[in-house]
Amino acid sequence: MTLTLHSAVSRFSGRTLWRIRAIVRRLAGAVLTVVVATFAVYAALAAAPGDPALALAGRNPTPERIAQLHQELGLDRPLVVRYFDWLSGLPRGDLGQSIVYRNSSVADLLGPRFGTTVFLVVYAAVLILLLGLLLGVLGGAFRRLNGPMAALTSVALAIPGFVAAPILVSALALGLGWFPAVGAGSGFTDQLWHLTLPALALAIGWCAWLAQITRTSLRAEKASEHVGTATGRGLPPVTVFRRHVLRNAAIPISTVYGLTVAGLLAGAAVVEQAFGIDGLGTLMLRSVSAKDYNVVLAVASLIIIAFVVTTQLVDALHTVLDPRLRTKGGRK
Amino acid sequence: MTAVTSTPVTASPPSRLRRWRKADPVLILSVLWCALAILVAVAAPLLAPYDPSQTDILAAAQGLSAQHWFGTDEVGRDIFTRVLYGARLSLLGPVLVVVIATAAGTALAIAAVWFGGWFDRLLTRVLDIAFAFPPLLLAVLSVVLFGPGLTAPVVALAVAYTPYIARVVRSAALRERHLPYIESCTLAGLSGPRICVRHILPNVLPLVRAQAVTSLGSSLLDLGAISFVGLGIQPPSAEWGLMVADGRTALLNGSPQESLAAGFMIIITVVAFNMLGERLAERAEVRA
Amino acid sequence: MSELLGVENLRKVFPVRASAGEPAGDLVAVDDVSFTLPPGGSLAVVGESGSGKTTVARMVVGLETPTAGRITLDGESREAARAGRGARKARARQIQMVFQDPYTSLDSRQTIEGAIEELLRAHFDWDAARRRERVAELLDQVGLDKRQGGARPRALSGGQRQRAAIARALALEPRLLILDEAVAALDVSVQAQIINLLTDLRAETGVAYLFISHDLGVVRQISDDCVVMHRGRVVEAGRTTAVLDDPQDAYTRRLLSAVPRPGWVPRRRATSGASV
Amino acid sequence: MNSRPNPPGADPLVRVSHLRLDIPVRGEPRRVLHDVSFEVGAGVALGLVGESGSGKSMTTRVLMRLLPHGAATDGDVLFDGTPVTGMDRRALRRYRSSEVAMVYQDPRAAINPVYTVGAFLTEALREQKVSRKEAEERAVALLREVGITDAPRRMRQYPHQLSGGLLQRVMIASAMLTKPRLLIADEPTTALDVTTQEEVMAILDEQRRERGLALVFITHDLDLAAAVTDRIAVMYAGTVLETAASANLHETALHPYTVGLLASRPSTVDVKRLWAIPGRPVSAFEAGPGCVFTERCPFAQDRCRAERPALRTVDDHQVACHRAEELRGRITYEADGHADHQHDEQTESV
Repeated sequence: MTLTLHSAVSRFSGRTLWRIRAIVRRLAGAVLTVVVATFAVYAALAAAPGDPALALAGRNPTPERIAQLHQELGLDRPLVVRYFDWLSGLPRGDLGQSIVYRNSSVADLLGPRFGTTVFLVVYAAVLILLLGLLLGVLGGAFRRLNGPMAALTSVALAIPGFVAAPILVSALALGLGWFPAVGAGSGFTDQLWHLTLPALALAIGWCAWLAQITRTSLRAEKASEHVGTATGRGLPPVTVFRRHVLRNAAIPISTVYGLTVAGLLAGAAVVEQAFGIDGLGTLMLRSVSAKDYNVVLAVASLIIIAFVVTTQLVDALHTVLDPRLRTKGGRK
Repeated sequence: MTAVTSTPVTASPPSRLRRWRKADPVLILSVLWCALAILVAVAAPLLAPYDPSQTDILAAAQGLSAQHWFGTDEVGRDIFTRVLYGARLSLLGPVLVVVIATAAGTALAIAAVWFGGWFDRLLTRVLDIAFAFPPLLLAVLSVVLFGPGLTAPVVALAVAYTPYIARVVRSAALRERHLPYIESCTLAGLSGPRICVRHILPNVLPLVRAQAVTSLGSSLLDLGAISFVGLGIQPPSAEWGLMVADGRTALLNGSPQESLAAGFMIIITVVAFNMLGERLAERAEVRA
Repeated sequence: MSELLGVENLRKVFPVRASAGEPAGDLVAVDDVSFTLPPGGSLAVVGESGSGKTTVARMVVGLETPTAGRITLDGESREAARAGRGARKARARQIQMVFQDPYTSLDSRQTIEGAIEELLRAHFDWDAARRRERVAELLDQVGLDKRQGGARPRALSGGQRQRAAIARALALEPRLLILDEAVAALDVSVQAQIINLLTDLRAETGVAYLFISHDLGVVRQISDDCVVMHRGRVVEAGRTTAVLDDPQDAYTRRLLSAVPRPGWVPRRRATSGASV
Repeated sequence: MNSRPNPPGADPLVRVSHLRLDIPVRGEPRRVLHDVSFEVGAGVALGLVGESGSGKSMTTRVLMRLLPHGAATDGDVLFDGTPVTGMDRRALRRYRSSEVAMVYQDPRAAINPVYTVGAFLTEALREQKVSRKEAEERAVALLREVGITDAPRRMRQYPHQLSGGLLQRVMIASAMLTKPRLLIADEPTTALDVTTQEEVMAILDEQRRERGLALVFITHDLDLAAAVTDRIAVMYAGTVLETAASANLHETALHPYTVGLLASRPSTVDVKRLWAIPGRPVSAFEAGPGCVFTERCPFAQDRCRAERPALRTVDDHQVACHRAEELRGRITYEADGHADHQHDEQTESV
């Protein structure tokens, strides 16, 4: 086994080997981040005041009953052991039991809400990409639109989802009646219709951020010397913009978009609450007040994993976009 | 300043005058609004026409009128009064968050840059992990540990913002660290702490300031969101994020004043902070 | 001949991290470099980029630790790296350095006077009047007036900033001043002023120069002896006049023939392209 | 010397006369060029020499019409008789793509880092509807001409994988690809080592001569300029102070600034105290109403301070100095750092 592996490895060129090593190192870093971060969540929840056994034991529990519950819940074992128990259940989709709903597993609670939240997040991500890029490119490409776009994004940047929600609801749902004010709907088109306002509310601030970064990086790139070279060679302005301005600005733009998407899942909780949508976010918030920490742990881990996976994808995209990252002599 | 005996050559009066005349209106408006917001927060009892917690069932859910400029809420409290009082908690939170995060982030970053080596690598690694926690998630954990109120969200956001500030300051400080003027301070036998405090810190300070002001805006948004979902300040306190949530039932019944009034206060204040931060950042960049 | 600075078999190896197609390895920046400098002397280390000349200077001053070899000052070994406070200050009074870029070698938030005074305050127990007097003396020595002394670097030109940097380096009366390409970033007319200033200062104060440069013309004006470096090694050493008038090494000849001068015509030497 | 291909009276390839340029700095126009005049005949090389802030680089930007938004020019910039400042978009693009080419100071900044060397070289040709295959063949051939032996491999590499010297050769090759009539080189070797500088200059010079291109060569090094150009224009504070044949500029320099510049350059052959022009180079916007050099000129008189001298012909030079004839051959800069007339016949009227 080792032997075949070794000969397989030796057949790669040095460069491929370096790349594989770099990928492995990066993946290891990502896994480490997930483990450390979820452990931090686990430890924080375990340190929460109040004993879940007390809550379950009903009135006037005997010490024996408490001890029995502790054992049942696994609370008599060390924190690290419990954590790794929980971690080893992850690949099997075993997220533990809900403490509040005693006969349903955490996975059962998450399942139906997962679809709704993902729908909302993807919807918002698409809106952010389209609107953010459009506004940013308009502002970055045309000097006259720079000022107005800067003003527009500055204001939009300050509109959080929970403030956008009442504005959108009172204007588009209650005022004009175009969209429903609450609920998530069922079936694709119905969901699309129901989730348009939530997605907009969720998207607006991030969209402004992307537009701002797009606009400023396009302008910075336009002022760079190599764009002057391209112009000086008599290339048509459209070619210069596409090949030299947009292409190079794609690197910072993709970074910001990646961070945006990575943060959407957490932001969705607030918007779900504002629109009364029963999703992962509202589930987590409800579970916090109900002290149902297994559910909180599961959603929190999901948020962390989504973040790490997204940032890893962005990093991978960067190596594609920036040759300095994948070839010899490149810096950083 | 170390240069006690020196006579600094600063901008002469005429050029300063010209700069003021040319100062952009957006900046002036932003500064004015921030000053006004602080004034309102401090002097709310003097300015407010009513008591913020005084209920009046007979005058509940009223629209805009001469008696109640922004109308009343479901239990008849004056919304205008509550908006004014709301400035107190709504601004206090962000200020606390930013002061803690800026101090911690800057200190960590400069220390990491100065000592370098494993300390710097460890810090970078920890920051990377910290970025994986969105503010709301930290707020959830913080509430679990400390219970709802002002403390939990402030602690959560201070923890959430420290890595951002540390990252920005670290890269700036790293740039300064390897410039000849810092090396020549080392060669002149000046001590490490002195170089950090007297040379590196002042040179990254414009950037820190810009970052801090911008963070005021975003922490106001985040704290508002945390209150809105019920993890922060609890009713019946007046706080803008909480007021947006309080107004939801009234909103669905067709009277959106409470949500909108508080919402617009948030938006305008954040715009003002952002504008101010942006201008400070531009200035910091010109200096660099 | 008495010796102020002695450098013996100096070597510096930088570890290189692995990158695409290249495993981790070592970069030998300086290899077996030796030279001596008498008190009040002026020695130039000449070379192109990548020759290791700046690394030599940084090792001598203590900003880098040699991988191997010995640096002595007045016959005493200079232990590199961070020593205690007293040792650090003692070292500071022996060797100072002037850097290439006048725009980054001064703290933009300090006036020139403030920058000099900071050093005096850290090293001497003088009262304010005495310090002021010394600052004025130093400014006068490098040709800066009172107004320029009170200004921040922003308000000064490149040449004036370099004068200020020299004044600051001389404040502690070091015995050796390392000039790392100290006139390379200046315009020709200003460069001439600084070269003359350096010549005068050496005559007045008896400070020794270790002059790092790529410019043979400047080297000729400012140094008594020179060491020519190429790819980390010394290829030729001797009296500056002798080396420049009658270069023995092929690389020195090549370097000398590439300097534009009246009647000079550029010529292609090799069909290079193999070097990355 | 007199290798001008243009018959007398015909238009030179480039004629710049009384060029003035203002560029907005924080919303206010700032003078960058006061009065720049020179001519470049077809196949002739002109060196524009000056210290920082002299406006030499900005002059090339005017020639390329690569100016920041809000820049205002006055005076004439003619290429082959056509005003460059008046070209419409289409004409300007044609002019840039096939009449003129530029080599920049810092090739690392001037070449887009995200494309390969091959893509950079063939881009302009591909835009002119040359097939990919042909464009690549021409690029490879040119890379060989500029001394890059393993051209096909280099074509596939990215700019950061090449050294500065190699990258500058790539830049020269790219300038030659579109077969321009005028080549502008803006301090092409300032960032390079001397030995690399010699190689690159030799290549640039050889390519230019073979193709009979006109050259505008920007540098701060008089000796370097003299080696590869026919004429030299010395610039200071946005003004051309003197133009002369490169071959004997050393002996015949008329303007006190030119003479001072020559005297302040340290030599590799002998040691003498350098004569240093006092003060610092000023920028165009700092200059007073008189001659831009008065502040630093040891020979300045009242007239020099009050009235700006125009460029006029003295011997075969053009010089902007009121006292050119009077001072001719008499300016020496002595070792003690003071400038004097050799035979001081008249007292200075200060």
